[in-house]
Amino acid sequence: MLRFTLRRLVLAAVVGIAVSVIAFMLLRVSGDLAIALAGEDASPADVERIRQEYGLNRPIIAQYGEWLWRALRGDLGRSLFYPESVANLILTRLPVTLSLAGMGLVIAILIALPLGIIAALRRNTWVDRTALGIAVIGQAMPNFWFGLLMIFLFGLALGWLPISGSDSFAHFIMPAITLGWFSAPVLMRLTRGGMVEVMNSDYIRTAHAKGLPARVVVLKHALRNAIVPVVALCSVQFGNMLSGSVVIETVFALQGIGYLAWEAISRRDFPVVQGILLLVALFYVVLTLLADIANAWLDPRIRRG
Amino acid sequence: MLGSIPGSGGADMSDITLPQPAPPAIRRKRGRILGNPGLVVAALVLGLITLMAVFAPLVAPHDPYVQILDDRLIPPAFVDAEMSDPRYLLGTDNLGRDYLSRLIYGARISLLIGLLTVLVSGVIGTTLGVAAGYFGGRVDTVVSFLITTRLSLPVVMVALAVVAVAGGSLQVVVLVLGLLLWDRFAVVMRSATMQLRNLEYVAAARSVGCSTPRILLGEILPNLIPALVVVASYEMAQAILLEAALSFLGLGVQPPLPSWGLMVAEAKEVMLFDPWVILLPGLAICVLVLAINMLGDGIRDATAPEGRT
Amino acid sequence: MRRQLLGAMAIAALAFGAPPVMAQPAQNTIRWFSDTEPANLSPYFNSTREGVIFGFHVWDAPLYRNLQTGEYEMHLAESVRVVDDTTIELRIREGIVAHNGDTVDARDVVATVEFALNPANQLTNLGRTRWLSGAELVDDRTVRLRTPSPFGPWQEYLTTLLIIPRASLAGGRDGMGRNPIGTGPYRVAELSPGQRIVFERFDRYFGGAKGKPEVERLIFRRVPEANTRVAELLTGGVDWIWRVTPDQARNIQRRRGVTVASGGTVRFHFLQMDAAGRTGTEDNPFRDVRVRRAVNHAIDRAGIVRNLVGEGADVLHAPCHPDQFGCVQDGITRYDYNPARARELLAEAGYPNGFTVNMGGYRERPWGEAIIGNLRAVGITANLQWAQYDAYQRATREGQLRLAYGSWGSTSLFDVANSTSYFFRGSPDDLTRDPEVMAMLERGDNTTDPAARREAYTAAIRRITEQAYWAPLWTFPVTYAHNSQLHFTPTADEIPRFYRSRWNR
Amino acid sequence: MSTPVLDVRHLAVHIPVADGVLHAVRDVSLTVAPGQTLCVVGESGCGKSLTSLAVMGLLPASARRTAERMDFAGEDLLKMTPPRLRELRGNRMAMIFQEPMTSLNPAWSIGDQLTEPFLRHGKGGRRQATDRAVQLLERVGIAAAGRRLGQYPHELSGGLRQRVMIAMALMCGPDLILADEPTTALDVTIQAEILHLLAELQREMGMGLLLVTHDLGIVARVAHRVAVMYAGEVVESGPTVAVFDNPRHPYTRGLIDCIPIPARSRPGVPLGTIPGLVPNLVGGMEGCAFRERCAFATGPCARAIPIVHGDDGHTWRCVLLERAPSLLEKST
Repeated sequence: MLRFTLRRLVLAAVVGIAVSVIAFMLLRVSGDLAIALAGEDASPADVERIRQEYGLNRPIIAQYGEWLWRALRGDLGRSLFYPESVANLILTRLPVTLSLAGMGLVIAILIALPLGIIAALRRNTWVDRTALGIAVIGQAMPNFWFGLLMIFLFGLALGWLPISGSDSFAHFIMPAITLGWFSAPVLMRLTRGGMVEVMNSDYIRTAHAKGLPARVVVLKHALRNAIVPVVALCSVQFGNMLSGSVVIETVFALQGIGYLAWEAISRRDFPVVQGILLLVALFYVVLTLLADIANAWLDPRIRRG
Repeated sequence: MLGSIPGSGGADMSDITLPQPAPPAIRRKRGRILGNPGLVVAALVLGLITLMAVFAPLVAPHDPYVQILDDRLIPPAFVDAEMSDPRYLLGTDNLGRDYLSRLIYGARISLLIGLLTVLVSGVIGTTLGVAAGYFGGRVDTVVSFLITTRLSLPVVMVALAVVAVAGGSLQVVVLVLGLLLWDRFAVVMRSATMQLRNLEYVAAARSVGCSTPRILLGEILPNLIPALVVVASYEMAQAILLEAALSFLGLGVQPPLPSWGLMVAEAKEVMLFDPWVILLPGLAICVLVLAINMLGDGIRDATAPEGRT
Repeated sequence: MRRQLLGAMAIAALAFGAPPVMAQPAQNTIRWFSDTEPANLSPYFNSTREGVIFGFHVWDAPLYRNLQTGEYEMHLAESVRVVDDTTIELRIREGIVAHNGDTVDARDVVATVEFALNPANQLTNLGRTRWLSGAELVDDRTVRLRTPSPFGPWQEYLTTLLIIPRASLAGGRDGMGRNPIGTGPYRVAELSPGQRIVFERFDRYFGGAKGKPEVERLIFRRVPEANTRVAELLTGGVDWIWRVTPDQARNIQRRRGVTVASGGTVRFHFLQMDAAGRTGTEDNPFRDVRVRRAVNHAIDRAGIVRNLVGEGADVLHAPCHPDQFGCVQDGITRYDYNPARARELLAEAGYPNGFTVNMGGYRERPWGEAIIGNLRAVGITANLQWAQYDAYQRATREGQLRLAYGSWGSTSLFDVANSTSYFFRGSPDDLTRDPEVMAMLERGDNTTDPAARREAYTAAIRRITEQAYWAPLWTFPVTYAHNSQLHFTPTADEIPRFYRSRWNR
Repeated sequence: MSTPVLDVRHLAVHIPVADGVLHAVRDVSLTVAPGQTLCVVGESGCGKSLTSLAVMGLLPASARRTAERMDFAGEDLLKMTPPRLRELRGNRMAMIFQEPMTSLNPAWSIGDQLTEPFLRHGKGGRRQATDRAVQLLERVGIAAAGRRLGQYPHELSGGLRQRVMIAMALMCGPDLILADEPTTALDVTIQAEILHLLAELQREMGMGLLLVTHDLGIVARVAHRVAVMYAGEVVESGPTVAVFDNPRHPYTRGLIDCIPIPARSRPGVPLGTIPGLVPNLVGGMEGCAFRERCAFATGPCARAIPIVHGDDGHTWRCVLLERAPSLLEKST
């Protein structure tokens, strides 16, 4: 197990470097950071002076080298716009995105698992098709469009839920539903497929032969086996939700990593963008590692293998 | 099914032979396709949208680009009969352009983006996947590294960065999405190729001395088509949704080109008080993406029920 | 009245079902939302419009421009004396106290100017001090400001020179960003970036030209999505929002308890055409004055203003904002909306069936599309190249854009020196580079005698409009929407004065 | 005679398939007396497994079950409510399946799966359940039973797993055990052990045992009574001795010819074989299904065949008047 994890960490490091190079080049090739810093209505003379003072006219390789050298020593540098270090900036914004992604995942599971199980038990009936329909609609809707409609309906027309901001739990309900419903179909299909396969297996027939109530047969015996791949997928979905929250956070005015990334990209705050991309890459590697570990732990054949 | 029983010795068999209906395999497969309503409906909807897109000039009542500023935001009849205008069946957008025509022309852009993106990502993903699956070894590790790097780059963020750089245009959006959505192709093709490679008939072809390209094209690729089509349908849906998200953030296709994603973004301004403007393109995207997904599901069930991706 | 299906439901629900919007919050507080938030609150390290507003509320400048009369009144400074062409002496008022209790006097003025001029501090907003070359302390209450050359609009610039207390300057960029300290009517009580910023009334404020604020607390929060802001207003989640689109304004107006008002800004929109040939001289249609005049005739500015830009906007005829000093309106060449004339001119210029050109743009995209629609009607096919502000600006400055749909706020300065001169005195943003115009504008900028300045600017503007170097479009209004019980008067410089607002009792 | 543990009359099972309705079980009647072993024997595909599943009510969802009577210890299984049936299963009647490798849940430990029926049917607390499990594991011949409880199915061999299945079936001391080819998947050496174990336990606990198998050797050694099934029907049944010594149905006679009986079959002489294949049971079926492979088939075989009752419950379904001659004797 150790060798396996070690290899993954090396891979992660190399991936992190690759990601940072791509991001760095992308942003520098893009618009002009000096102009972005000077802002609208600033004169060319001002822009040139800022370019000088921020050392933006040095060759890209030198600037990347400097960033990388400091990053390796754990210093992700400072935001060019915010009066804070990148690390601090990300840490203050992370809880919002984590809770959004977390609640999104919970909602995805709450939609996907029951629907998946019911669809599997009532295979190829109208129940199966409607369940699949409900889930697939989630994936077909543009999430910002769905978010705006929800604001319109629940926020404005009915006034049940707060519309923007991230102060209380209620603020996360609509964004989480928008985010969660999008990942529900993938989870649902996997659950359904898994359950269909497991329900036909011999040990389920044995469970019935033991006179166990249907609830126990389905939830204890069947689901316990069908859930293994779903757990692995959940961690990958959690990763997607982290990076996919850009649009949701813009619509619901949540001050999370997603919105920070969008803001940093649009004004070329490259240290922040670098920091976030590294964070997402790190999350991805950690989450896939978690998925493997979960797989091993959940499936005794691998755990004791 | 069992063949008919051969005449055995002893008593005369004329009146004792047993009925032996044995339907050919083809009829059974077509049954599975027709039997699946989802697939049929999806194919119909997709066909309709494609026809609408191809014959847009004939079908659309007005020129989607002509704007009459005084005819702004006229609601369609089903929303507000009084204020509606018979010339504009689905009303007009915030620049006074006929909304139905823009939806029809918009189909073109969305389908185009979907198809071209899938073409680009399909080619990249399949070549990498098949190469990794077939050759294995170092090629496989390199491709796996590429996949992991791609997967750790968040799609939306990278799309934003690139499009913010190169400015949103159809070519840029397609290229960006194409370069970002190839990972699932690679993963699926890699595992499918690996399975195929170990099958006897591939080994047989190699032993007969076929050249590697002939094996790849002749033996492996044809068998990958079903899985390829299924992945293609998901990624096409994904591309259309991503284009809409990019347009929402102001970086998608450039106006006045009518893409559904852009129309949703433009309708955002007036959403609170003219909600129908944002509903129509949003629904259009929903229907198209739903049809594509269901088509993908249908094909997967019909061709390789066990090959669930 | 328009009764849309869903729209109706929403409005009906609001009128009856939703919580009453108009309950005025108990404590004397104004909650206001906007779409952007300055990353660093210090006025020298951000150049967002919201940053300018915070600047007025947390800091003070030597002079203050009286919005009604346009006169420059004494504020931080007690008296101002022009020593010679390049020296201005300020006498700082007694008893100015900073939010942290320190006394503020001439020493802080010198410290601020020296901090701003020192490259090591990496300022990003240089507009406030660019016109200065240094500052000398005469005594604790007197300071002499040096300018590199005689500077016409010095009074206007003195209203933007915000003075930072010495202790705060010591904290540098990050110190000032994390813990902003000023002398202004409000002090920053809570600063959690991304969440909210809370300002509290500063009781020991000296008042001066701004007067004593009535409202105790201001709560600012960034909400990027326009609809979300309007929705919050209609459900009582916020007391004041701005940049409401004309369509939203028309609908909000019908709601009880909400007041919609539009105010002017110093911002205006325009089309810049590459008359100088920076994008190449052959087959560049804009080198021909007839083509430029055709473009001016092609655009239905009145129609776009009426339908899209909205109330509070006026059609623009000169390359400057009418409220700015020197922006003459009589004797200039005006172009009416006349597509037929436009096609004639194009034919005369050798483009009977028009031409294709890329048009750059970075804000107010629907209005850009409307312009493209108008141009298409006369045969000019303009492909919109939408980009972020910095990518757009780099393209214009590197001479890649032949047609640019631009916007200019002249940093809220009411002087042509910061608009017409900025675009026509040969800077990288000048796509005209007409030597005659450049000479006239230079003369206008470098004399302190108002009459001479006005005469020079008039000549320059007349030539620019006659040569149709630009297609001036419209002024840029800003529409406010706020709780009716809040007494708020819009201003002409896109800077809301909350210290002048109060809740009606 | 005391009431039989299991009394089935004219059971039929139909399963709709792509090309029509498969009449897998057409007419099966059998009884299991307490403390007795009934062996159901026949080629694969004759419906013997489906019969046992029908009794337990574990038929696949699409299958339809009809019977004139199906009683378990006097209680009618046909009209029984699902909750009542669930109370019986694993408690009063238990089943052992053919495939030990897949019949145990890979995700739960042996101990957990063993104690489950015991606790479910309220036989006692967790303490007693574990003790009972250890005691039964030792009884079925598994060494260090205590340690086994913590292990997982994938850590045991096929033979061991089948022993666990047997122990699991016995947890609640059932009145009837249905064993569906319990040894088919095991290698020969372990088969005999498992069967002797089943026979001993059956005698010791006085249970009824319905043993489904296709191995006549087993039937001879273990069964008190035997029922021979062919193409969904019981073609002959009765006391083992009577059926083996005096087979009245040509199919039974053919099966017996296939067994190398130490005393009777001479080395070098080929054992008997039955030509042809089992008929396709989709769609209707008239008369004796074996007629196409029966050396003695005549006209009447095509029409309905009455059941002939011999002495001591020995019945068969054939028109032949006297004892069917052995093909072996005929050919030499």
